[in-house]
Amino acid sequence: YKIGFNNALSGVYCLDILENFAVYGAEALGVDLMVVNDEGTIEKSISNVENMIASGVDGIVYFGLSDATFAIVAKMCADARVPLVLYDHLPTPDTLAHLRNNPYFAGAVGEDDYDAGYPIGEFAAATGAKTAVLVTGNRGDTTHEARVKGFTEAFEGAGGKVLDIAWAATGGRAEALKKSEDLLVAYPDVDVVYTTSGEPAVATMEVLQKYADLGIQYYVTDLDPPILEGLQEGKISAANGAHWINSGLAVALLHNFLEGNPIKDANGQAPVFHVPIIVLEAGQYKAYEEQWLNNMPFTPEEIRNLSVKYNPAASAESFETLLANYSVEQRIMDKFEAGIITEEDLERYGF
Amino acid sequence: MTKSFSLSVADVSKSFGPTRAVIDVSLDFRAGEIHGLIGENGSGKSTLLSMIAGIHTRDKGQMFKGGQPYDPVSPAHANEQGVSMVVQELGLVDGLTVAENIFLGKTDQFANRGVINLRKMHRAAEEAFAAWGISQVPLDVFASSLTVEEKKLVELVRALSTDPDVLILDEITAAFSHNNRTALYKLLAKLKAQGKLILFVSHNLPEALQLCDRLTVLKDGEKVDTLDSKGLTEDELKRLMVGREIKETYFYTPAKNENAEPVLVADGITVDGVLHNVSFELRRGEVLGLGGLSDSGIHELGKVLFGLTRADQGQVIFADTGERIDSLRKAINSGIAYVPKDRDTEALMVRATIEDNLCLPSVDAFVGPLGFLSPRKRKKFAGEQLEAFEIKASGIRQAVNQLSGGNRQKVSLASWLSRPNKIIILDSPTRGVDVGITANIYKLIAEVKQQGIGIILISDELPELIGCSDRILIMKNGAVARIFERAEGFSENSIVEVMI
Amino acid sequence: MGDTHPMLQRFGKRRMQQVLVLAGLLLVFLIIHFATNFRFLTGRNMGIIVSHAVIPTFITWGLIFSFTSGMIDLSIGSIVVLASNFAGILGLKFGYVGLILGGLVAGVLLQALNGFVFLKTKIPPWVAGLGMAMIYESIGAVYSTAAVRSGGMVVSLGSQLRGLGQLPFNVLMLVPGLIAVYILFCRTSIGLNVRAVGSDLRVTKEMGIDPNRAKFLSMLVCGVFIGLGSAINQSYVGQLLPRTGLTTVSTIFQPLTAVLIASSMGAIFNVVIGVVIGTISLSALFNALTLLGVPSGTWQEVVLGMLVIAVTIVSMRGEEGVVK
Amino acid sequence: MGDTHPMLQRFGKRRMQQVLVLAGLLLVFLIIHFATNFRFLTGRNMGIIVSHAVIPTFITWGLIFSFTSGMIDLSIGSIVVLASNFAGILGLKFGYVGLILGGLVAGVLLQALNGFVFLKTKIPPWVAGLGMAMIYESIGAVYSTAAVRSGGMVVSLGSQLRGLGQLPFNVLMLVPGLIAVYILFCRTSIGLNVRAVGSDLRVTKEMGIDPNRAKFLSMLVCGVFIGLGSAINQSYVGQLLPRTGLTTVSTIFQPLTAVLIASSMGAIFNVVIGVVIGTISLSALFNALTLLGVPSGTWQEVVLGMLVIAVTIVSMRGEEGVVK
Ligand SMILES: Nc1ncnc2c1ncn2[C@@H]1O[C@H](COP(=O)(O)OP(=O)(O)OP(=O)(O)O)[C@@H](O)[C@H]1O
Ligand SMILES: Nc1ncnc2c1ncn2[C@@H]1O[C@H](COP(=O)(O)OP(=O)(O)OP(=O)(O)O)[C@@H](O)[C@H]1O
Ligand SMILES: [Mg+2]
Ligand SMILES: [Mg+2]
Repeated sequence: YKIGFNNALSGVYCLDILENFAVYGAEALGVDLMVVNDEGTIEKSISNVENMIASGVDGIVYFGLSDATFAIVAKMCADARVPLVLYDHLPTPDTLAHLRNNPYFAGAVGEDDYDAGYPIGEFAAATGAKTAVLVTGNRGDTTHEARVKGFTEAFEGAGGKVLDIAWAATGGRAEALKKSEDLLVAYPDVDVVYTTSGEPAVATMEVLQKYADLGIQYYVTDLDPPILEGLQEGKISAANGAHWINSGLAVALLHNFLEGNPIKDANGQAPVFHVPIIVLEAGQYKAYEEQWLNNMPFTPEEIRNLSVKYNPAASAESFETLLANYSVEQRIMDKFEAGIITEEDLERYGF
Repeated sequence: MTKSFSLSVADVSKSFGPTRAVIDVSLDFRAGEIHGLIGENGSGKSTLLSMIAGIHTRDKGQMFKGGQPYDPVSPAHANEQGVSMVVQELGLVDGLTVAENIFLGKTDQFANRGVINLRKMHRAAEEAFAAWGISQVPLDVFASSLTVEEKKLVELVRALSTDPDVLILDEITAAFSHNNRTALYKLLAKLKAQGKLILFVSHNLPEALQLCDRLTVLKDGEKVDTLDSKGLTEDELKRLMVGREIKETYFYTPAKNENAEPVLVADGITVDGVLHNVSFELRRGEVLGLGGLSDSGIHELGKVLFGLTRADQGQVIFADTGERIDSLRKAINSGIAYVPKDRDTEALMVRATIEDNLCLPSVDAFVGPLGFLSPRKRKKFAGEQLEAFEIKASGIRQAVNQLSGGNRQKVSLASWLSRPNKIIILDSPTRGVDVGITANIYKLIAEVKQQGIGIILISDELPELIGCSDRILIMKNGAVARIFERAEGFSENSIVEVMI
Repeated sequence: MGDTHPMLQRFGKRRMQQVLVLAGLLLVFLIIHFATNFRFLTGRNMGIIVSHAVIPTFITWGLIFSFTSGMIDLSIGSIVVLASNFAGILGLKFGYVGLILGGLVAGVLLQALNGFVFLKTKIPPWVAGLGMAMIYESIGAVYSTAAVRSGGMVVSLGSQLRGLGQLPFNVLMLVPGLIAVYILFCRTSIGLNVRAVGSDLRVTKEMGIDPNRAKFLSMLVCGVFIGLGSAINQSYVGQLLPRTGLTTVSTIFQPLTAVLIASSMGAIFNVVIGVVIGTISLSALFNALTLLGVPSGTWQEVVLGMLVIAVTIVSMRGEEGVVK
Repeated sequence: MGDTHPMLQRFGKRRMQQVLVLAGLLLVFLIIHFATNFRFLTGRNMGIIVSHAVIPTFITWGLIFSFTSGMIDLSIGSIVVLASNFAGILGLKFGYVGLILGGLVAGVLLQALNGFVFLKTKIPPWVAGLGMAMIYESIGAVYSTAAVRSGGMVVSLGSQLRGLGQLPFNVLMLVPGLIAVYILFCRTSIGLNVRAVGSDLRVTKEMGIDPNRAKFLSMLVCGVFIGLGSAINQSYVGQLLPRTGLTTVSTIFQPLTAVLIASSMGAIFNVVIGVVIGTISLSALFNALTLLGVPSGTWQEVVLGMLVIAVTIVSMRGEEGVVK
């Protein structure tokens, strides 16, 4: 099979990691993955889908920059009789209901960005923190708007106050460095800093280093290597986000459909799988680096197990079980039991 | 100082696409002479000189200097070999100071390890102005703030600063006022005495006859003849240039009604620092000449009358309607036409076609029944004008920047004179135009006048003013010095006296 | 001079060149067709290609006017975002009439504002365009923030009013568009003045054309086409999220390339038609590269970048390029 | 004409204007200081402001050269990305020498390539710049994708070689930078020729200057400063991720604004110093807006957009703007 896959904007680390895991999953399943770059624009994401269909893909795994694109893309797919799976960005309930009427809609795998921000807000408030400032991505970006909203509602719900938000726009890390530094001059007494996005997070971490005397707690959503290092060195109080795996699972979900085994949820509808947002503690740095970044969190075998082609019993349950056990500890233990990692490794990882 | 050298060109040719600008010209120049080049517009004078100055490369032929093959690949290369030129167009960089302009490309002499010593450079510039007897221009201002005349002076200093054996001046006097012309003549005489060769282009035949030792006449890119100027008459020259007899130069006919009612009234016009309380009337069917020295303000006055420059005080009234002309729109809607002096930067879209240039001021005439423009009408109109003004071009689709200076001027004139006007303001209309066309323009002025149109003729050439005008208004330092009536009889001497 | 003979000849030559260019294009298309296992020249794929070209075509038509008069406007991307959203808002209230009117009104008003700023302030348009883009993007962000605050998102058409952006209506819109642009650009004094101003500002002024008026008009006309393009765009994508950080500036790239293609063929096709050929070729190019499996985001962009440069080289040959 | 008296007068006037501008700036700063509870004019905050201005200053210095010669280059953002990464790679191998050399080599080479493309192809630089930006971004994306595929990320300095980008070294770099730019721009034939070419191409040519050589040199000099800026940048941020979709174009905005500020004060301060005043004012502006609680992402950008427009208006007053 040839499966089409869109990267919303190449060069954004998290999106590239998602692409990477999709490529890995596709290889495991023995399918070709055709990757396109939408360059961050909605128009391009739609026309890319049409072009992929024209190029004869057998199915599409799609990341929607806007909820409104889901219906259009689904219609295009239905017209061309090409099945569709959504990854990462999940449709709203209304849209989902609409999509489920479409026989070529094969399901979705993603996580809720609101749920990434909310627990951190709760956690920060629970430490007794009263004030927070946020450093985040672009204004209008649904991912970051949702994370900001999640944090703010949890934190302010618990009696805290969000003093200011720096929208770090696209200037990349240099701009984020400046903005977070200016922000700390403005609010030197703040208790908590939360960043929702990899690049600003690294920048803010560096700035906070300079202001270590202020004793500010630092939280991050989105993990990339420098953040992991920061976690390990105690520069970050806690981080979530870790490694998204939805892209590869979406490929597996689509593969089932293509193999004539459309997976249905308990109500017999196209399923929506939520990937848990794993939280990484400082000590787990090594494990994460070696077992997520240098090696993938799942073996090709485990991914193949999700598809009916290799595992006749593959079903919604296979996905649910896998997701239910998706945490750092569980993964490491599973890998240990599968003989992939040794006891020595376990010790190094601090288990 | 007198090096034994001479310059010669042999069988030199140059074409621009289909235009054969210079055809097999051979000439020998002598050290210590002023050699004039004359010929109609587009006869190839500038092209020939540009090849000598290293601006253009020739297609064929050879050049020699001091007996050696002379092959300049760039103006700088020509400079190194003792040849410099003041080109016909403006030749300064606006964004550099005067001193920087003079030494651009030659600053190494003031540099220490690549860093230029500004004080040294300024001193050298001052010395150059003084040494050549040229009136000094401020050195540390941007060239953009200079007048055309001042710019030409700086260009002259720049050309002289390399101490050339051969100095080429292409229509430099056209930009000069009376006083600077006199200074230039003196300077040239001095250079000549030093044994330098001066190549000089001018459309002013008396000037050329008086100044030059020998004259070469070019026609259609070919050399007609080289003659000693001693004993030569203007009429002979004209005949050589044009190939036919030009009998009359001015076609003056008296205004129909000496006391016709005014069409345009200038009332106390003041532009700070430029014009002071200028008042006069332009009457129907008359030619009012405006004359004066370089900073007298005549050219600025033209712009004010056309609404291009806003007066700080006073007003211009269009008498028919009593409307105040304070914008270009109003001027044009009232039927005022204006042919600017500086054709390349003010009068023409040099990159556009002749057709576009000709049609633009008359656009309204080409609107078809549905309000859309008719390409056919435009083409026809442009074709007619091309013929009427004898514009030398390959067709109406040729770009204006491919025309010679004089032919550009004709396009500029044609575009304005071809529309229905009530008042025409002509600023130096014959500047850089050959005698044949000059005569045509004078004739045209006389004809237009008969239709009752009021004409303002701004000119640096006294004979032209005297030959065409019913009245001559002489300005001095931005104010009206005196208005001469034709009735009292114009005399060059009395006018010059008022001017100075 | 100028007898009809050479003109006739020239006319014949031009016709032949037109045929040659089109034949060449067809040949390239055929080669791609074979190279892509006969997936390229199918009716359906052609439909996709043309329909991807519709919105850029409208925007490019608009840009011909502003470009020609020297008003390079890097803020059009942000204007499209605002105009599309406005079209969506009015569209949800008043149906298709609202959609189109919304796009038009916003397009014209914002371009008028730009025109005003560019002309009154005499700022080099490309600089002012960046400034305006920043302001418009921020307005979009304010709107989006407000929408998020109140629990929603920026306007989304859902499944309503989506016809205009789909086949066949979007492609049909090209016909009246083409006629309107042709007449405006080539056969009215607006177009003539715009072209004159673009050719030589100073002189045009002294010839009695009010250059500011001509430039302003060119911005308004540009606004009309950008507005129409935005309305179709909103219908096509359903929802357009405002972006900040000058990311909208890249929108100009494709129309710009199309203008360049058009003026590189200026001697052969009228620029108005050249634009259509340009936008369709570009859309075909992306389509073909995708069909051929060239990865987008990297190599496709390298191809496009080099195409821009190649096409500009050709278009600079002629004296009178649209882009300066 | 031209006796020395008025010249002296002018000189005195200029000095007074300089004092006035600086006094005005100080007054504004004082007001902000009071409005922000005395957080603005602290030693530490001043250090922050100046150190935020260092990298834009270097880039802007470079841009003065290319802008003046008419080579507006929208690809500098993508060049900074590549040059920073290259500096990082060499830096990890050869220490500070590698860092600086890496930035310099990449900056100069890429600007040379741009210069070559701009000049050989005669494409309007702002168009070609977009094309080159697209190509450079793609190269960055290829590199970054390769790095991610092999489980890593693009080069990161970690905690090494970070001194150059930090106080006081980054600010100290401004001093030799300022001197070098001043001499190059105002007192060498390179600068003189660049200014001449930018002002009047035809005449400069007739004066015997090879304009292409001058323009190419201006690109090389620009490359030197962009390269230095990139090296400092890499040291400052540690790691720079390549982006696609022409998102790097926005990098030019702040340096452009600084150039505008500089040329708006062209009659008062030498443009080289004006640039420093410009970048520091901008950095102070953002800092102050944040201290004052103006929301970023919306209103801060509106302020910047309007500032660009306001400053350009002023800078257009003078005869000789750098930006055309
Ligand atoms: N981890 C993620 N999960 C889902 N979507 C994401 C993620 N990161 C980025 N995106 C999406 O990618 C697009 C571009 O992201 P943006 O430009 O904000 O990058 P960024 O701020 O550097 O973020 P990040 O740190 O996540 O890379 C956004 O539309 C956003 O929705
Ligand atoms: N750059 C050019 N491109 C094309 N044709 C040119 C160019 N320069 C000059 N010509 C043509 O060459 C011929 C000679 O022009 P040239 O400028 O030498 O004439 P001229 O004698 O100096 O005229 P004038 O007295 O009007 O200055 C003219 O027909 C002109 O159209
Ligand atoms: Mg993100
Ligand atoms: Mg000449």
